[in-house]
Amino acid sequence: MAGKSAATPSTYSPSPAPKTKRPIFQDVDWVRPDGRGFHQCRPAFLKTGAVNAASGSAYAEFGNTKVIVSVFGPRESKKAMAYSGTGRLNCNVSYTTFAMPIRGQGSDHKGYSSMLHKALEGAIIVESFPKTTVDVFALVLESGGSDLPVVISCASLALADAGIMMYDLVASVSVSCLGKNLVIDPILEEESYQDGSLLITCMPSRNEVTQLTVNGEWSTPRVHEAMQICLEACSKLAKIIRSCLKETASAPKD
Amino acid sequence: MTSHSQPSVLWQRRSTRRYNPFLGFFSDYHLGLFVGLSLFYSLEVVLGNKTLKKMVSANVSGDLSSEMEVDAFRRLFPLRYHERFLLDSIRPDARPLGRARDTSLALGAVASADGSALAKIGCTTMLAAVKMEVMTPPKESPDEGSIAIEFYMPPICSPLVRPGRPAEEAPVVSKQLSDTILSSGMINLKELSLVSGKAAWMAYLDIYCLDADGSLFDAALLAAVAAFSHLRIPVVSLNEEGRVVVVSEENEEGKSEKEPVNKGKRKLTLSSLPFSLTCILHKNYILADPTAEEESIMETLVTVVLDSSGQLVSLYKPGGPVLAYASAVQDCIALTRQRVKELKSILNEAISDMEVD
Amino acid sequence: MVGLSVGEKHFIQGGIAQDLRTDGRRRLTYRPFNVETGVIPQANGSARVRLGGTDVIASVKAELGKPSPSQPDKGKVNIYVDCSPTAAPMFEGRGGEELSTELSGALQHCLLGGKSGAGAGIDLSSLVVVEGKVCWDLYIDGLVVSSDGNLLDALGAAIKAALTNTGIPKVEVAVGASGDGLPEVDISDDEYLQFDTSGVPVIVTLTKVGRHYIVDATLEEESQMSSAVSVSVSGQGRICGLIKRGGAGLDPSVILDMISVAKHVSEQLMNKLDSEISAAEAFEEES
Amino acid sequence: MEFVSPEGLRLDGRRPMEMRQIRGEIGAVAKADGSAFFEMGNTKVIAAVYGPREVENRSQQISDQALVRCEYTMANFSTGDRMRKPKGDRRSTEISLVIRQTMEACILTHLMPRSQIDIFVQVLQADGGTRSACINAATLALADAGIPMRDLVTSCSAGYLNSTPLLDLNYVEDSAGGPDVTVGILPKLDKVTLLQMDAKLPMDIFENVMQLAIEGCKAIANYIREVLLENTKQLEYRRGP
Repeated sequence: MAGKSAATPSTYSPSPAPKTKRPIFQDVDWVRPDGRGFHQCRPAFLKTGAVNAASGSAYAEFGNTKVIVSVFGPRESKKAMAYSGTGRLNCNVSYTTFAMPIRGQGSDHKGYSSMLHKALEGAIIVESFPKTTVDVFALVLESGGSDLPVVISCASLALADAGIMMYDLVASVSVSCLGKNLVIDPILEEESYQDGSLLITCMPSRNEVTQLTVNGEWSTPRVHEAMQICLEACSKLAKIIRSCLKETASAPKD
Repeated sequence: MTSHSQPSVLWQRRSTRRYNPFLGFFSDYHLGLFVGLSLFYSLEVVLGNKTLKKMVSANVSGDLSSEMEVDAFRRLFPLRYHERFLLDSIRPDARPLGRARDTSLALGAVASADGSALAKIGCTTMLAAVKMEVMTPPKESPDEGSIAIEFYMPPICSPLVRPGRPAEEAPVVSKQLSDTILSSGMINLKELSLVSGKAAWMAYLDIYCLDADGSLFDAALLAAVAAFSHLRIPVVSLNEEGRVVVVSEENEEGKSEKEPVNKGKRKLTLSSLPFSLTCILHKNYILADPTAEEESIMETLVTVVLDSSGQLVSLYKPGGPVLAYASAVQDCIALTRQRVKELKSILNEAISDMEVD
Repeated sequence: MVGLSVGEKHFIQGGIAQDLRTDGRRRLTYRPFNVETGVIPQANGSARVRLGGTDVIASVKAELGKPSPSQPDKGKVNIYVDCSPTAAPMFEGRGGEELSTELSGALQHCLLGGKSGAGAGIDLSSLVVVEGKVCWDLYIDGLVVSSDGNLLDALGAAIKAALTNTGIPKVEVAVGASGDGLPEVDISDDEYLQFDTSGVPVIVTLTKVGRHYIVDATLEEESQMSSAVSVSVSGQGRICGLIKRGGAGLDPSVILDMISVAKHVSEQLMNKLDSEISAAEAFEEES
Repeated sequence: MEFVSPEGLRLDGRRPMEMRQIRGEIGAVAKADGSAFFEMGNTKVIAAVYGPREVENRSQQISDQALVRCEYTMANFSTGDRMRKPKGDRRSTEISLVIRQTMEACILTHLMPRSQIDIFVQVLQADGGTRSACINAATLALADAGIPMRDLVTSCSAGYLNSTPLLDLNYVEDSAGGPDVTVGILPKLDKVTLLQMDAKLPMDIFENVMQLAIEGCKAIANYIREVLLENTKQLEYRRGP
C-alpha cells in the first residue's frame, strides 16, 4: 500500500483532507462562512504590552488569527555588520506548530519575514537610530486567515509601543477575489479557494502605500476597486490602532 | 451592497462579554501590574535610599555611590542591591521571600488545537497546546499511545533569543518537562490506544514561551498540565483504507454507518498531576519563584516537582555555588507543598470557568 | 554593490528627468535583448535571455509526481532561482540566498496565479496524467549568470521562452491498474506535448527614480531607485500579479498610473519577446 | 559494459584518443573583471574573475602576496536528475580547493600583495570532466582580467577502460568506475601542476594514460592561445589605429 512507504511520516492527522468540491463562492448572494458582509472586516482586538521582556510588544486577534509581535532595540547590531549611518530593521515571522489545522504546516511561510520587512521599512525613520538594529519578531499563535496583514498591523503597533520613530502608523488589509466577489479580510477557508488576492499596506495619514502585492488574474478596474476597499479599511484600522495606543498612554502611569 | 451604506461596523471592538482567554488574561495582567508597580516603587525609594546611606557609610564604592541613582546602583551592583532587600526579608518586587508571583491560567486559548492552555506566573507566559495525530504503535507496546513534548523559546520571548539561534535553555526545559510528565504517571498511555496493534494516538504537546521572566519550567509544567486537562479527543472512525478519520459532528451523522472507534473516551483520566516550584538558594535565604533578573544574579536553583497527592516526583538542582543542605531542601519541599495547593485551586478554577462558558 | 560618486548619481538622475538615460535610452525603452533556446539539452526545455549586461538561464524539468490532495486535477509547478557568484562576488556562499528567495517568490507570485489556479500562466490541468494519482511536476530553475539590473523581467522572459521550448513526453497509462496503488505508466520517447505559452504573462518592472519611472533599469539606475513596481501582464492585458519593492511609499493614484503604463509597455514587450522566441526556436531547429 | 566497440569507437562515436569538441569564449559576464565560457562536449561552464581588489575580510589579508579564492557551484539543472543538494557540499568544496590551488600556482601573487582575487566557476551542464573544464575556463577568465600569470594552465582527463586508454571521459565513462586521471599542466614551461587519480593502475599503463592526458592538455593549450589571440586582435581592432 502506498501509505505505508518509508517517505510518509510515522504519524498523520486524522482530520479529513480539505474538501475538493468548491463551495458556491461564485454566486452574488452567497453568505460568508462567518456571516460577515463582503466588505466587512472581522472584529479586531489589539493590545500593547503583551511581552514584558521586549522594548515594545503587541497582541492582535482578528477572528481566529492570533498574533504576538515583540520589538527589541534599538540595540547593538551583530558584530559582522559594517558601520552604518542609518539604523537597521530586522524582521522575523514564525508560526507555532499548532497554528495551522494540520500540525507543522506553518513552515511554508518563509517569505513572510521579508514581506514584513518591506512593509515596515518605508514607515520607520531609520535615521533616528544610527549604528543600531531594531528587531521585530512575530509569532503567529493561531492562523485564521489574513495572517500577514494582521502581523504587519500588529508590528506597527508594537513599534509604536517601543517608541521607535515612524512617519505614520502602518495598517494592512487584504482582499480575496472569489468568483465575481471581492471579500475583505478573508478567513483561512476563503483564502484556500481564492482566485486572486490583493494585499495593501499603507500609511493612512500620509496616503502612501508602502507595500502592495497582487496575485491571480485581475482587470485594471477590479484592481482599482479592491484598492479602494482596502484603503478605506486601512484607515479605519489605523484609527483602532491609534485609539489602542491612546488608551495605553492615558492609563494611569506609574 | 448594503454593507456599504450602513454605519460600518468594520473593526468594531470585540465585546468583552464573550469568553476570550487572552482578553481576560491581558486585563488581569494590567491591573496586577499597576498595583504591583506602585507598591514596588514606593518601596524602592524607601529601601533604595536606606541602601545608599548604608553604602556611603560603609564606604564600599567610594565617591561613586554618593550620587548614584537607585537604578544605576541596581545595574552596577545587582547582587548588593538584591542582598540589601533580602536583609529586610523582602524582594525588589515587594514579595516576601517564600511567595510566588500572581498566577493565572486560561484554558482553550488556541482553537486549532485539541487542547490548549495559557499560563502566566508573574510576567512569564506559556502557551501550551496538544494536537492529536494517529500512529501505528510499536510492536513492543501494541496497545499504548505516545506523547511527544517539545518546549520552544521563539525570539519574541526574550531579548537573548535571536532567530536561527535557539536558546540554550529550551532543550533543557524540554527534556525536564518530558521526563517529569512521563514519569509522574499523569497519563495512562493505554488510554491513548485506538485499535490494538493498528492505531494509537500520538499526542504532540508543544509549549511556547511567550514571555520569559524566570521560573520557565514551573510555568511550562503548569501550562502543559492544564492543556492536558482541557484536551478533548476528537471522535474518529476507521475508513475503507484503514486510516483513521475524524467523524464530523454535525452533518454526516446520517450517512456514516461507521462506528466511532473511541466513543465515550473523549477525555483522558489524569491521575496525580505534577506541579512544581523553583527556588533560589542564596546564602541562607530561599527565594521562591525567581524572576529572570534574580535567576541571573543568584545561580543556585532548586526545582521541586510534587504530584497532587504530595508525593515527590522529581528534584533538580543543576549545579550552582551554594550547597543544598538537607534542611534547605526540606524547606524548598515545604514551600512547594504550599504552592501545589495554590496551583491546584487555580487549575480547578480555570476548569470550572471553562465549563460555565 | 554599486559605488557611485555624487556626480554620477546626479548624472543618472538628471538623465532620467530629461528622458535621456546614460546609455542613450528613453525612459520607457528596453535594452536590446536576445533569446536563445535549448541551451541545456539535458532539460525538457531551456532558454537563455540576455538583456544588456544581464544574462539569465531558465530550465524546465518535468518529473512524475502525485498531485496534492486539495487539487487532484492539477499538476504542480515549482520555481527556484539561484544567483551564481559569477554575477557578483557578494553572491558567494550563502550570500545570494536572500535575493534568490526574493526572486523565486516574486516569480511564483507573478506567474502561478491565485490559490485556486485562476490566472496561472500555465494550464495546470494539462499536467495531470491520472486524476488524483499521477501528474507532472514542473521544476523551473532560473540561474542568474550575469547581473546588470532588471533581473525579474529577464527571468520572466527566460521562463516564458523555456516553457515554449519545453516538450513533455507523452504518457500512456496502463489499463487495469489496481484501485489504490499507483497506476503504471509508460513514458513515450518520441512523442512530446508542447505547452501553449501564449497565456504566460510578461513581467514589466517600473523603477521610480526621482519623480519619474523607467523600465529596464540597469544596476546603477536601480541603486538610485526609491521604489519599484513589478506588474505581470498577460497577453489579454489582464494583470496576473503585482509586487512593489523598495521602501518608499507611493500614492495610490501613482500606483494606478504605473499599472496603466506597465500594461502599455507590456504589449510591445510581449510582441518583441514572441518574435524573438520564435526566431530562436527556428534557429534551434535548423542547427 | 562495453565502452569501446570492436571497431574502436566509443559510446559517443569518438576514437579512444579523440577529445570532445571544445569551445571557449571570452567575456560572458558583463560586470566581472574577466570572464569566460568554456565547453567540452556537453560540459559547459562559466568562469568569472573579480580582482585584484581590496581584501574583504581583513584577517585573511596576506602582506606579501595576493589572496586567491575560488568557489565552484553547480546549477540545479546541470545534472541529468535535478539537483536538490544545498550549496557547498563536500564535492564542490573539494573541487573549489583543487581549482584554487591549481590557479594559485600560476598566478604571480607576489606582484599583488594585500589584494584579493576571486574566481567563481559555475557549471551550467555537467557531462564529465567538470574540473578540467573549470580550470580551462578559469585560465581564460584570468587572462581576460589581465592578471599576471607564469603561464596558462590547461587541464584534461584521461581514463583506462576495456584495456584502452581513453582521452577526455564523458559522464558515462567517468561513472564506470575505472581509473580517471586528471592532469593540469603549464604548457610552455612543460610542467605538471595538477595530477589526480583515484584508482589502481599498473605503473606502465599509468604513464601511458598520463601521457595521453598531457597531450590533451597541450591541444587545449593551443586552442586557448588561439582564442586569446583572436580576442586581443578584436580588442586592438576596436581600439582603432
